[in-house]
Amino acid sequence: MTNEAVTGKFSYSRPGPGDGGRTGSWRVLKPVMDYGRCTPARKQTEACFLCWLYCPEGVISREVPPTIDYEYCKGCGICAEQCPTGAIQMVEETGKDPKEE
Amino acid sequence: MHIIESGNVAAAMGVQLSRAQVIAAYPITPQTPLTEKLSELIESGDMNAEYIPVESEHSALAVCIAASTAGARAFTATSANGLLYMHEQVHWAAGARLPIVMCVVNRGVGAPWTIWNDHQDAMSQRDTGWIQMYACDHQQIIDTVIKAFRLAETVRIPVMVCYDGYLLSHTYMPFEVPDSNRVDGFLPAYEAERFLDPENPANFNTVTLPEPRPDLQGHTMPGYMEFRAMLQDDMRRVLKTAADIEETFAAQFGRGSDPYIETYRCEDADYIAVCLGSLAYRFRDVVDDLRQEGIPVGVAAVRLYRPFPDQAICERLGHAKQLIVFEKAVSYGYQGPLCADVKAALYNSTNDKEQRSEVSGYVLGLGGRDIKTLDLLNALRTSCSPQSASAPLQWLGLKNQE
Amino acid sequence: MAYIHNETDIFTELMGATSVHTSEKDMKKDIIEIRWHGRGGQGAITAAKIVAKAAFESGYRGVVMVPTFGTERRGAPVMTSLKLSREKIYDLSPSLNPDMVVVLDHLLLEEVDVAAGLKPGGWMIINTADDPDAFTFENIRTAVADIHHIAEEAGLPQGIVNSGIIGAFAKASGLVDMDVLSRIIRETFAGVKPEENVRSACLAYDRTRTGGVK
Amino acid sequence: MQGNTSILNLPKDEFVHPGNRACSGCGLSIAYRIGLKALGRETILVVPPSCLTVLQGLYPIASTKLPCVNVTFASTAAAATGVLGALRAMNRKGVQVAAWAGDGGTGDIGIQALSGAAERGDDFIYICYDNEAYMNTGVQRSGTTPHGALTTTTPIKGKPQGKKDVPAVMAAHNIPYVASCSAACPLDLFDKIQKAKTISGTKYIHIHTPCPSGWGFDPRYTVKMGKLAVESGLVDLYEIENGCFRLTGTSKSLLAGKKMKDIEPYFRSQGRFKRLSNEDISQLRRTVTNKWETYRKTYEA
Repeated sequence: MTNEAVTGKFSYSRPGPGDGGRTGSWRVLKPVMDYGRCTPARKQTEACFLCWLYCPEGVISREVPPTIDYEYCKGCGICAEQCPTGAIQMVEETGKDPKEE
Repeated sequence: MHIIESGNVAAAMGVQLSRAQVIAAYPITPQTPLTEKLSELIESGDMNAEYIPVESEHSALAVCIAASTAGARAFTATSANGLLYMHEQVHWAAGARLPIVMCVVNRGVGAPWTIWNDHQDAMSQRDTGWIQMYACDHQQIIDTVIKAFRLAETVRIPVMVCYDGYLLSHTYMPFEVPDSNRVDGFLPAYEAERFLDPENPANFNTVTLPEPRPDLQGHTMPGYMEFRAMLQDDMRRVLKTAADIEETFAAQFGRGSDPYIETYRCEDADYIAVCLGSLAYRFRDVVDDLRQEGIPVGVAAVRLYRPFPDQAICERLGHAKQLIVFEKAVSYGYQGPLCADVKAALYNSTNDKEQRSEVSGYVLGLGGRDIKTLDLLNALRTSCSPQSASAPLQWLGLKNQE
Repeated sequence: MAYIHNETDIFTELMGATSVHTSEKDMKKDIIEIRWHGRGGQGAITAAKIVAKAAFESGYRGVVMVPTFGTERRGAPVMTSLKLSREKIYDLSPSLNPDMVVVLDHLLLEEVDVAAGLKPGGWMIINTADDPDAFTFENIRTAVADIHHIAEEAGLPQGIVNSGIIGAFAKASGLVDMDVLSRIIRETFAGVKPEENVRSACLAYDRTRTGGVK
Repeated sequence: MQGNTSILNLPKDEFVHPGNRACSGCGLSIAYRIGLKALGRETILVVPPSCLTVLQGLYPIASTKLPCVNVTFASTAAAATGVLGALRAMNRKGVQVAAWAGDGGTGDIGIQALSGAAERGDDFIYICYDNEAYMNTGVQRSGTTPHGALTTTTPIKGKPQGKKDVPAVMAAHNIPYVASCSAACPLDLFDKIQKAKTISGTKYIHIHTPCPSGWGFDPRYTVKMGKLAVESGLVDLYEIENGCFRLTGTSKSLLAGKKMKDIEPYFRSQGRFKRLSNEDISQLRRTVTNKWETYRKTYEA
């Protein structure tokens, strides 16, 4: 029996993104970062990253400056709520790709 | 080497020779001496395995399911209500296609409590997707356990090795213990193609949708029903695989019999008793006796019950005028499950109704009710009369309550 | 090694008894049935198992030992049936009509009808200090040995009677050679006073007294 | 153990793929994401039915990047033992086993298997995320639902009984490590799982896990709600290491004199508690005050 012959006989799932689809479409409100207020963006150094820590989806990058993957961000707003400098605002979805804005 | 030991010890030695790696069990009469023996073998160092003294049968099979998913050869054993307590796990193991072997030391189920033998426990697990094999004596117990591991691992379907509580589990008789090196040759180490491995992470038994769904590469993968159809197809293929394994075993150990049905004086028999387990051997004396009276009878032991060897039933037994099924279980509200299965098998054997064997059924020995040789003799003799009408369910050994 | 003491005589004798007194047609093969009565924890099963092994080594192909199980606990009466034959035995039911009965504790006589179904002319082998003639089973031969004292004399702790009774059984039945039995007793009790157990069996063999048929 | 880990030295590796099926603002998602960072790559997960089963993905796609076996509801801990047994039998070293189950799967249907494994001392980490009801099936009461909470099976008056103290049950098994954490305090959670990895035997970690859908609050407040529970002394961060009880993180600060918030805002900001009267809350306040009095008497020294 080959490997495939065996693995094809029971539920055996391989890791990958987007099992629930492009969950960015779940959003009602969209988090938008104001780099003028964001600590790592402002200081151009690794700092704060509370939004990254608390993001349930892991869609905020741990980079300077942090970015949000809108393809999968579900728009919960925890990042906006936890940002100590108020750098993240939840805004109405326009239906447009945020990258184009 | 021949030894005289109990059926439970025969099973334990089969597990030892099969080099099971993880064993989990919870004590229940009459299975206990089997697991006691295994824990003794492991504690003394005569067997190299992990023995997990779990807190329930549900957990016993959980341990085996997880261990088997992680790539180890796993074994458990139980009886009666213990088996019923495992029930969801029994289904789970088959659906996950895990080659676990479990001894079911057959016992009646409560209520009311009984500790004695019948087959209702295993019968209630008939439709779980496990292979079910029945042993008639201690030699078959030890041999079947070894064959069961090879069969399970070949087809990736778990196997129940069923044998009668007390009648076989607690009786002593001589049997030959297969040579360990030859067993190693017959049953190589278990190599799971897919197992829980951080180097190759995957999620086992994930929720599966009603319809097929593409994977990340775009290949369409099965839905729930396709998995189930594969299990059914593979179960039917077991009939061939089991025969191959029986043949290989016989070639290597010089011992074995028909993988499906072990017949005794059936070739020219007009009347054949059909049974599971030790009862079939018990019938041999009765058959000899009736043969002396000139009645052409035989007895057949169904050794592989799931998948059901329907074709073999027709080919090997279909020539008889009547098949008389003697069984220790009831599908309440209908008849004995084996009786119904035998009838269903014969339905397609011939289009000529006149040619088709009649089938009648007896239910006996429930909850350890003593089975008297004389009762068997009389019942079979009565059924052998050409005037006797076939009845689907007659009680044998039932006592009037007046 | 497989020398069987008085084999032919005993076999003929026992089978003869069977055929004479079977009212219905005898369906059985030539099977010698020995029913053992003891108490839970007394080791009747171990004793019967030792005899079973010795019989198998002595050429009996059909050897089946069938303990009768209820829900007994330590101290309650227990029983096991040992069946011996030249052919494979398929009947795993308890012996209702044994050729011999072995009683590990004479007090059981007051509780259990140990002679039930015992074939006429059969053997009743009892662990007791009493004289064989003290027992009045009809048409039964009685053999007795005081295993409690014999075992103590052999160096066993009080109450260990299952090795000793084997000696009494061997003497009365003549079915299995004492040498074979001694070896298997030694193996069985490898961790617990093997020599004392063998000595107990041998002493019992020598001191077993038999009575006539009443 | 205090503050071993900061955000900046938290591992960057992610073990949960985005785009999974968890609800927006899911407290479990936070705990799981950080918890897997603590467990690391050489881990085999065991998961019973729960919201995590859904988060994990549907065949043939998995959202978790670690090997994982899904098992029946009542068998989680026994299955963890089974994986462990196989690893030992096959001599596969350097891989740890972690079970991850919900509160119903742990404290109700799973307690027998968990108790058995803990009694045997089987060497794995058992993590219970406690969102205080059967959320996966649609918010039915569980043994760990708090008093007064509305659920779909206590829909009118709220749960009449109190919350089962599962960590205390586990501590009574005398296992070497029991910890209570919050999904809203991920660094404390991370440190505790890291510590559990270094201890052999059964380790039990209980995570208070806010659930916006089941508790009735806006998803953006998941972390805020979890923190509020800790800051008002309702949920305590602690660890019991070899029988030695220690408060940690914010709870430790509360013991040291940090001002405790009142409990009322926590209850008044969740839909599930809308049936609680002012009197109920006063009663709860007394319970919390008594608990902290006991803490002060017992542990302040």
